[in-house]
Amino acid sequence: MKLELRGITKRFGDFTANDRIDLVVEPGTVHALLGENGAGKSTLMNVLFGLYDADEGEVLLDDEPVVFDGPGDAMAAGIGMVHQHFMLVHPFTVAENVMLGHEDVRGPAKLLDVEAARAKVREISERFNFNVDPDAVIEDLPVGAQQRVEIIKALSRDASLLILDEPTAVLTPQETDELLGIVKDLRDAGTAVVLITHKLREVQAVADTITVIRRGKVVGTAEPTASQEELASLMVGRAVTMRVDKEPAKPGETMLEVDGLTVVDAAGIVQLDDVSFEVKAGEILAIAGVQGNGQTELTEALLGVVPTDAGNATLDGEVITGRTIKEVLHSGIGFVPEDRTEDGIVASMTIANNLILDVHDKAPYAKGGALQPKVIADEARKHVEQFDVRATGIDQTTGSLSGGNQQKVVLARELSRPLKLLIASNPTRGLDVGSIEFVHKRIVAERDSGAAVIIVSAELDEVVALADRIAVMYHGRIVGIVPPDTDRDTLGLMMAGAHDEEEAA
Amino acid sequence: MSADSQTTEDRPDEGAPPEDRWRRALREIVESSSMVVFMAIVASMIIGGVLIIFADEAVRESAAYFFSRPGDTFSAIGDALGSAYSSMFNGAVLNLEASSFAGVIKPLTQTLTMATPLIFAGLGLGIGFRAGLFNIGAQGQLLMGATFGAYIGFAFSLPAGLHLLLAVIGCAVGGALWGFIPGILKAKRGAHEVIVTIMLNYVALYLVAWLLSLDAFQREGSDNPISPFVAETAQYPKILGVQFNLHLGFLLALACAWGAWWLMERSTLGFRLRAVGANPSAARTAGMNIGTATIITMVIAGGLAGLAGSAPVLGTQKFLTDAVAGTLGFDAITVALLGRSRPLGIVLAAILFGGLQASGPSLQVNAGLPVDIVVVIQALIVLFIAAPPLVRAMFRLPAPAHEKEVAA
Amino acid sequence: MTATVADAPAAPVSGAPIPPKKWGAAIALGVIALLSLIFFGFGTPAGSTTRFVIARKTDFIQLPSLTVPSELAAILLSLVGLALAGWVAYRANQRRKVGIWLPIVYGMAIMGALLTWAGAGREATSIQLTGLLTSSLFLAVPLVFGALAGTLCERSGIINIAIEGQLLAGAFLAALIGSMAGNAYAGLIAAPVAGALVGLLLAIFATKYWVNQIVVGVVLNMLVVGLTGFFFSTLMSDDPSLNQPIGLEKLPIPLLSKIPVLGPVLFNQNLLVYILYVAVAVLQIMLFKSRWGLRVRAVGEHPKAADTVGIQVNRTRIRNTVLGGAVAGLGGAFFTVASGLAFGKEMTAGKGYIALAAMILGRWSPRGALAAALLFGFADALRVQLGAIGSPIPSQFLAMTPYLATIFAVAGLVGHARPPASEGIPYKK
Amino acid sequence: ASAPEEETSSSATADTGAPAETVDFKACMVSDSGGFDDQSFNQSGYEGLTRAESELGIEIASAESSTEADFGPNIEAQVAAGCDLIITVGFLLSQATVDAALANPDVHFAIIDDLADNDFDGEIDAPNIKPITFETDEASFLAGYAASSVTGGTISTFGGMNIPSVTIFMDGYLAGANYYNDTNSADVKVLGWDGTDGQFTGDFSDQAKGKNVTETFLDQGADIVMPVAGPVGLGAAAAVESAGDAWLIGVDSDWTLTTDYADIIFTSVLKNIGNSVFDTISETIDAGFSTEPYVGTLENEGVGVADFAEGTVSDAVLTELDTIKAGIIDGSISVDLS
Ligand SMILES: Nc1ncnc2c1ncn2[C@@H]1O[C@H](COP(=O)(O)OP(=O)(O)OP(=O)(O)O)[C@@H](O)[C@H]1O
Ligand SMILES: Nc1ncnc2c1ncn2[C@@H]1O[C@H](COP(=O)(O)OP(=O)(O)OP(=O)(O)O)[C@@H](O)[C@H]1O
Ligand SMILES: [Mg+2]
Ligand SMILES: [Mg+2]
Repeated sequence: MKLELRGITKRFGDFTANDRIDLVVEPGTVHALLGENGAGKSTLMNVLFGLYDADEGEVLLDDEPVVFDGPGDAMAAGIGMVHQHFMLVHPFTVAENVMLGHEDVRGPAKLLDVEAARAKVREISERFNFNVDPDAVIEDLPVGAQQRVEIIKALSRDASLLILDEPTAVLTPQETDELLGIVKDLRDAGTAVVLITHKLREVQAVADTITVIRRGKVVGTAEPTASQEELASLMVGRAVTMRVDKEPAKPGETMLEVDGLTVVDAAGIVQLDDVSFEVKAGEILAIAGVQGNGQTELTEALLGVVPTDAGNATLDGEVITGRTIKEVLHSGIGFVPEDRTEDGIVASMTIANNLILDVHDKAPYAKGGALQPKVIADEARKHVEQFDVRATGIDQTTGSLSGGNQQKVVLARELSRPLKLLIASNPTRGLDVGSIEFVHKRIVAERDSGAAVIIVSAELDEVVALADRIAVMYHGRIVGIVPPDTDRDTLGLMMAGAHDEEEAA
Repeated sequence: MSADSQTTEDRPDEGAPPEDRWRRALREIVESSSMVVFMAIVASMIIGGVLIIFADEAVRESAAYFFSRPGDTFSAIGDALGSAYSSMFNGAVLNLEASSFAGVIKPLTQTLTMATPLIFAGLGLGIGFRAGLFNIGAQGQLLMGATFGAYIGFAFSLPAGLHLLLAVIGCAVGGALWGFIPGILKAKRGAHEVIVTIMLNYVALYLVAWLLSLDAFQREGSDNPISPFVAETAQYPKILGVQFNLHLGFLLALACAWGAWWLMERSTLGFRLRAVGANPSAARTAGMNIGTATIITMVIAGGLAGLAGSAPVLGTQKFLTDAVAGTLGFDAITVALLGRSRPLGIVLAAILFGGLQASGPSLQVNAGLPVDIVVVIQALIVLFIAAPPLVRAMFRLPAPAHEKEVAA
Repeated sequence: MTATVADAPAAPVSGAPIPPKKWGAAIALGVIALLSLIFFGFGTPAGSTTRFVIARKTDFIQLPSLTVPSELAAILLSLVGLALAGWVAYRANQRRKVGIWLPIVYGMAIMGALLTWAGAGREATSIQLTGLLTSSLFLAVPLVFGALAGTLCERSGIINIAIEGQLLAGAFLAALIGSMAGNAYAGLIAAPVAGALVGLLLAIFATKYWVNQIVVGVVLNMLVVGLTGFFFSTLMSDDPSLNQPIGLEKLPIPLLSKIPVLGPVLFNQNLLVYILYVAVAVLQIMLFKSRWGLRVRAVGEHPKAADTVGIQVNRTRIRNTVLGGAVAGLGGAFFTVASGLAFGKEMTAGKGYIALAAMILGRWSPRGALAAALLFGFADALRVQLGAIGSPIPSQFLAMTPYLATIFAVAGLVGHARPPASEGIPYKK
Repeated sequence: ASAPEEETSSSATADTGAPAETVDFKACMVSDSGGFDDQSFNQSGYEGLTRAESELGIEIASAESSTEADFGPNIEAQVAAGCDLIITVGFLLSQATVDAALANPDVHFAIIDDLADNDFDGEIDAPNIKPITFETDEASFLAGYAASSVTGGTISTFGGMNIPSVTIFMDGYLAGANYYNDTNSADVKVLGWDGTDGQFTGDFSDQAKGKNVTETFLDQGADIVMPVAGPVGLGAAAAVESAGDAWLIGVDSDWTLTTDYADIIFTSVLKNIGNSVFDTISETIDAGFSTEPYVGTLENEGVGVADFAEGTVSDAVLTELDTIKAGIIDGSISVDLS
């Protein structure tokens, strides 16, 4: 199916998110849409999908103008979409989510044919090596698995135009490769694909055409042969370094010492099994592993979000396990959570307020139980500028920022107080290349100022680029700690559970 | 969706000549929320008018011979509506028929008096809503507050000032205690606050009924379930002289409104409560204790509802019965939501409700309307005020640039 | 018990995703059983007896009544309660849950102890078991319909505080139409129409004008109270033939109604009660097993997700709210035609709010709503039974029974209940 | 319908046929929160008021109170509207009535079911209030006695709330049954009231609960029930009717006339509020206002029992009842619970 967008304009209040955008997607091609955070990519796709009404402009399918009253119309016309913010019903199972909207039913009461839905999920899941249990409930799944469910949902409908809005943000490298393979297969079968991603490697791998959007306008197109540096500078409007420049670490005293930490969950499953390691001041320990192998529990146990069943952790000689979250934070830990909308920001509060969420009762933001609005505003302006948060002002609600800018708010908050230890889960998820460059610089600077840093990342590139040492987790245990120059195959093997080089680095 | 398209229609095109100043001023007036409130009252007057006409006997009688003398019907309709609306105004705002100045402004003071308990309770509920708690229990909290305050007021004899202070504190403590129960049950046991607070309303009612069956709570020489009078030393002084019912409680309510504003907007505690209300898991990750916030919120909300109980027992009625709460606790829910859980909004909404309530006697006695019609008209006014988009659509007013949603 | 508490891990932050061993239920059950032992067991005068009457005098099979030695029975029943609390503690230590049978058996034991104590030494009166159960069901009927209505609306994301108004409107129209037609069944058909109209208003204001749903609900309640009150004191009092006490007759189901105890309770009822059984069963299945139910729940949880798969969010919400209103309206018929009563002002007496609580207690499911309503009905029936035979508890405290029982149920047994995630939030594009 | 003559006076004319010439007098009434449809004292009082309107040709106005906060404002509004006599209903309005009376010495007040003596010094607290009260237990004593004479052994009663204006009915009823047991060495049981506490539905509106309570009494073997709970009593009536072999005792007014349940009404305990209101108004017009308290008793027929259902009470008992009534009137029989 051929898609054409003509002069699409979409405004939110006074803000123009899409400004007269023209776009043509030919059948049997992959069209990559690039742009920095908040450029208007998702908005454009939501207009196309019938979720938003365009203020101006028209959509043509196979050269016929169409008007979608809602996504139902778009789907009926053969458009499928993987949404950046998961459109999954949390208390439902995977199968229920996948069948929602086009359920197989039996009998006059239209009772659900759950077996058929399960079979469909299993079939797609097996075809693409997704390893998704059709009966798992969404809210129990890690975000990576949720992402796979979203993709299964879109694929289960045989669309002739498929929109993928950052489908790989939380996938493992292997899964990403599988998905890109699928995209190619679909393209070869004649499907038109729109791919939005911040990972230029993926663009180079599959895109046939590339359109770059900046601040709501189309600023140019690029050939798939263009280098990552070229694409990046087109997107961001300046030159971007794609590598992390950092001095070798100068590790100091041991800052964090974890000894035999064990976490058993309510169902009696051991999530963290006798984990011991240490991080020195001035070094970055990256934790690698396939998602769901205890990384989340490790960071949450250190913060005190989940109770520990055995073992302890000391920060700079002080025991931090068994303390309240507040005490842990105030002992000098910065925490960037894995799920930013759930745990990182309060969407309905302003940027300024989100920037003081965990320090709101500390000087200089508060004095004797009273907030200091002027200080808060001044600091907020400073942070917004420093971290390049794209917003109309510090009083904008955080929920109306684009996802990347929300992440910058979280980082700005956590990195702007003196830290002994920074724990960051997927700190650059969903960020554009320019922002990633910036965040990586900040993390390295944090290390160089003498803090210990723990990075949990699903992104092997990021792990290798940032880490001074890499700890690999598998089934709740640390299977090995290796130097950053360990080759990827070895890392891959360790992540798959092969024991190796115990305590090497 | 209709609001969407109106927004765009209304937007001055880029490059179009700047809007002329008068038109802009006019547009701002038309878009303003006070215009919407005004039109909402007009709309409910119109619909309520239909009912008034239906309820009016003279109209029905004259309608029976409408075709032989239609003029009668129209004049009867005019009379009915005229007397209803003027009664309403005379009862709630200014009594233009009164001979003295005091008589003229009396309705206004009555409106403020009636608004007093609603301000207190509405503030408490508003704080709860913003902290993510749906407290239906203002009724019970109010009753317990009234009970504690009244008991201190009639059972002790203390110097003026101190006695009032203690009685007022007693009201707050009684309500706070009744708020603490659902707070702690939610924090420790996950018990849904809506259920617990609804149930505690009934428990409070029967508890007070039982207390009032005891000699300690009854007037000497009587078996009626009425408490003795609260001592003069514990009564709110009248602030505009004895001919008006308006008492110090009103000023205290305004002070609480300012306090609630400060708490929620300017204090670290309020910040925590708001964060917990808006996203508990993010708040927890930022080191806030959800359980503690829940308990604190319910205690504050209960305390304010308890203070609402001081308005009748220390201000207007001056003794305790088990019906002292009337429907205040439920009205306060609407007041809080209508005021968008913000103190200023709550004060204004409470005054609107106070006015509606104050107009009731006049509507019944002077306009001869049955009390049920009064209730219906009041409900319509609230409904229209709560629905600005509907009112705009009815009167073809443009939507403002930023449509604010009505949400807690 | 204290020793086991001590080795429990540090108290988790409230709402922690991974809670440790839970002792709350065991402690609560233990304390209650202990109180029961002290008050009912040792508080019963020695040598007295309690008479339990199992069959009503109208029942087909007349089971003999049962007379037990009060003190012994109350002590034994309390000990059963204590033993069950111990079992819960044992299971909690293993982080295991107990089956649903436990609270039921426990409740029966403690209730038995209470009844034995209350009925001790009263020759003129007896504990009427069948009567108690019949009353429970009777008092639960409007609550079940109200809670079903609430469930239907809230599952689609609309908070229905207007249940009270829907019940009242249903009661009113049932009486009016039933009286005009001279046929109670006509009233039964009219009732849902009234409720649906109230539901429609709620739906329109909530979805089209984005008015806060709780405000609309409360205001609709006021509106219905005002309107029905107005027509009651004008229309109906001018012409009493418009408000007659006419009733649905009982339709005993052959054979089933002859089963001892349960037969007369469950199967000698009027049509409305049979509709209730069907409604609970059908809605339970439809809500959780059908396409319609899946879509409704999706709309209530995550309307945008539902929208992205082509489900019409606001249309679904309006439809469900109207349907919910109709169900509550039908329940309103209970107050008039189904009980053989004429309409009276505000005769629903706050049942709509209790139904709301039953909906939450029942965790937004039809089956749960039924159970919660029956619990409430039973507690209410219990207080009536105790009031009738006379008891040393002041009547005001007896009157608290249903409400306290509900608080114990949510705090002790049910714990955290999660509403549909998007309820109360208007869906705007 | 034809148009009335142009000159008809604007005030509503009586349609009872009574040739009431218009009197320049305005009588007003404020209800308590039960409202004028309460099937109880507000309603009876209001009937007296409307009867005065049609028979005496006076002007009337009324105001229902939704909550206690309305009491004062309602009275004040009636004062402002120029009412000559304001009648308030129920002890809850006592203080508001006294306050208004003191503030408006030239307006006349009457209060039903209260002595207007809030300081309990035995004096009316304002010089312009007439208290109207009823010795209802005298009448319910007779009802209790008569019920005991026809029952199979158990009679019952319940109230809306445990408050004196309700329990006075139950006291007399219980005392009457006790008196029957004493004089006839019988053993009639009274369920629902023991002189201090008993069965209460908790409100005055939930008819279904009234039905349920009554069914519970019937299960316990009671065959007569006296509900003292306003409209809730209609629920009791429905239960009695469907049981078929039981009787109901109405309260306040004659329930064979005011309800649809004439067939099952054993008798009614009458409390003639309507008459007392009418009499107070007409006396005030004819002879001027007096603060002389009105106390309705068996003697002045302010209270009484309606006719018993045919074929229930034996002639012998009817004779005994006459004797008892005389005894109560002359003080030789006490209706107090001993
Ligand atoms: N519903 C909305 N209301 C107001 N502003 C919005 C809304 N949706 C998006 N925006 C704003 O529009 C701009 C474009 O957002 P959009 O989500 O399209 O960006 P994006 O290109 O997808 O960015 P990212 O790479 O972060 O996903 C952002 O500045 C965002 O804040
Ligand atoms: N109605 C709304 N009001 C306010 N904010 C909204 C609204 N709808 C969406 N948003 C916010 O606007 C942003 C844009 O939404 P969208 O789904 O397009 O994400 P995005 O901008 O693509 O995110 P990312 O930056 O991660 O790519 C999101 O952060 C979303 O939370
Ligand atoms: Mg996006
Ligand atoms: Mg006196």
